[in-house]
Amino acid sequence: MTEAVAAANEAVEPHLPKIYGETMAALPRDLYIPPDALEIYLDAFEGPLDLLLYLIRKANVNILDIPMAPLTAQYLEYVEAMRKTNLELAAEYLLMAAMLLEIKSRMLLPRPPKADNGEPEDPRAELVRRLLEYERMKLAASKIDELPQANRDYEWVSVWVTDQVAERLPEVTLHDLQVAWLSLMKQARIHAHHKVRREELSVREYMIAILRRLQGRGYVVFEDLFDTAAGVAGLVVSFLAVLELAREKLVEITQSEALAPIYVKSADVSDDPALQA
Amino acid sequence: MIQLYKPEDFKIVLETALLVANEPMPLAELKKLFDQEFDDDTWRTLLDDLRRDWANRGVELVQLATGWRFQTRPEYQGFLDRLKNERPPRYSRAALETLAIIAYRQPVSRGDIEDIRGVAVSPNVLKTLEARGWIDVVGHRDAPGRPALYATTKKFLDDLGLRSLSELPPLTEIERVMDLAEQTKQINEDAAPQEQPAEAAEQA
Amino acid sequence: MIQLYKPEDFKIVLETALLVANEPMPLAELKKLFDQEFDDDTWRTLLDDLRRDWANRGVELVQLATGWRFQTRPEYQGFLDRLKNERPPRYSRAALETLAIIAYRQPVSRGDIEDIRGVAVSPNVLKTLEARGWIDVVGHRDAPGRPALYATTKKFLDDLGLRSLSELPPLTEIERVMDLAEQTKQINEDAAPQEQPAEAAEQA
Repeated sequence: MTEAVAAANEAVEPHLPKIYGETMAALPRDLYIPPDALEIYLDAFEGPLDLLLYLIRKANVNILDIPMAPLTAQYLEYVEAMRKTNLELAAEYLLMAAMLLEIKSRMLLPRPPKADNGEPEDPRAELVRRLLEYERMKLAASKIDELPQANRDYEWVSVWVTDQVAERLPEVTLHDLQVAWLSLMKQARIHAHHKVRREELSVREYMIAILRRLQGRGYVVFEDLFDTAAGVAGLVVSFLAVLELAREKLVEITQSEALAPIYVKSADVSDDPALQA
Repeated sequence: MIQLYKPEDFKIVLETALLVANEPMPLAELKKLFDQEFDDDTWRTLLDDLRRDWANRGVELVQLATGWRFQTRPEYQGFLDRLKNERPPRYSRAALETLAIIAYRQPVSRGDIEDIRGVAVSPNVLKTLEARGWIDVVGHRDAPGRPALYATTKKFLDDLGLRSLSELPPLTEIERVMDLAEQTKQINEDAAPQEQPAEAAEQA
Repeated sequence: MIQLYKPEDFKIVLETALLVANEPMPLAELKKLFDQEFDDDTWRTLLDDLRRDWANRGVELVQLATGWRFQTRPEYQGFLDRLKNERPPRYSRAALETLAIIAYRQPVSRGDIEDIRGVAVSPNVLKTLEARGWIDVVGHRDAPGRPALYATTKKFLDDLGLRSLSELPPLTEIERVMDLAEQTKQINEDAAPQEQPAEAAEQA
């Protein structure tokens, strides 16, 4: 298949790049680069280290024991092919080519023993270190890519908040009320014309309850204003509340004769059903 | 991708899509979710079913002009507001004092409030408190002009966490605090008079 | 505001707050929801309970680097993608390798990245990752040109569902070439890259 395509290409494409006198179709088979796909493969490598790794992996050799001669040769063939199609990319590849050639030449020479421990230094050591680090990062990159990613593999939940529906109301605490009352009393003391009475709030509460009960009802029998379930204390407070309401002229209490039913009526004329149309 | 078999499976996908949607989802859009084609009645049943599932939660499924979406129930707004850093709005001093007078002296007319405060009460203050549902008119005084009498409501107690009016801070204690403040003031004129009572009141 | 009595009531408020949150909610933030103060064990119970409630749904409650958040399960993404007009772009190998180097070797300069990759790093790659909020400049190396030092952000952890950098996939110890050749082959032949993460997540 590859050869067929290559042959066809050769037929219609007279300026196919040539390497060492041979057309691209004759590239080493282990590179597996169909000539028509060369540009795609050029882009497929992320750089000289990536290409080197590919060549090492393809040859299935130990990265710690790189056969420099064949690797360098393959690499140069590739760079040559690349140089002819994509000059821009070539600089880094050429730098690597120079490094490979340098390592290869040093391998041919006897290795000088290291000064400290006498162990001979392998000229490939630095290259291997870089290759291993790059390979580690390359694998890590693909592992990171496999992690589920927000907006790609899952979505954040963010439900609409109906902000505009509920108006934010001021919060009032008991402390606020205390402070407000305190400042009022201060003013009252300064003006000294308003006497602040001390009294039980529970009486006030019953007063309001009775007023609400009388609302819109006209005369109500006195006994009906008392809730016997409230207990003795409740009854006493209710009674005090009615007296206070009468004193403040908020209710009218009537009794036609002694021992007759006592009626209580709101002093508010609008509460008199008889007066309402 | 997981396989959908039961109606429940479809509902879960629908719920998920609606929970992450950035805007109301028209039915036509939701239909893209499934390979299977359902008629509008089936869709309606599915959506109604989902809405019922959320009936007692802080979020509800609603149908708007532009489609379906999940949104918070206004009753839960108060809690969500606590997560915002902005400070809650506050009532004016006039509103707070008016509220305090109504709470401690109910039933009172506007005239009573003005007597105690020594200044006119803006109708807006009473309207605000009435709109909040904290005060209402419980009657009218049998006097010239038949002034309305204001009292606090059950909602006022609920909102302030009180079971009855008698749980309001007793006035006697407030007065004691004030006496203390005045004594302190006499002793040390430099003391900040606003600070002291507030602190003492908190301890009370 | 509604009153909370039963643990269920508190859970509903908590659920609502987490459903509407625009970002992961730290526990300290969630604590603002309630007047009542609960100890951390109670909070943990409440959150675990809520997480269990959502066990068989399309959405799950997860704890990330910066807090708690509801997110969809990857198994459901296939359905959600049907509602999207465009698929999210996959990052180029250059971008992914740059990201991996920053993640595992941070803080690193652009020069460090170029040393490891053996090629120049396009400024666009760094810009893309910065725009995503996944990396930022944490300082400058005290060297000629004072190069910027990059590190990954909390958002990077959050978006990848990690609670800390230590949860990143461990680096492969490359010793024997055979094993690695297999691994590399698998990665290169990874025909359906969208399927893999879902499967991996299911196993996790």
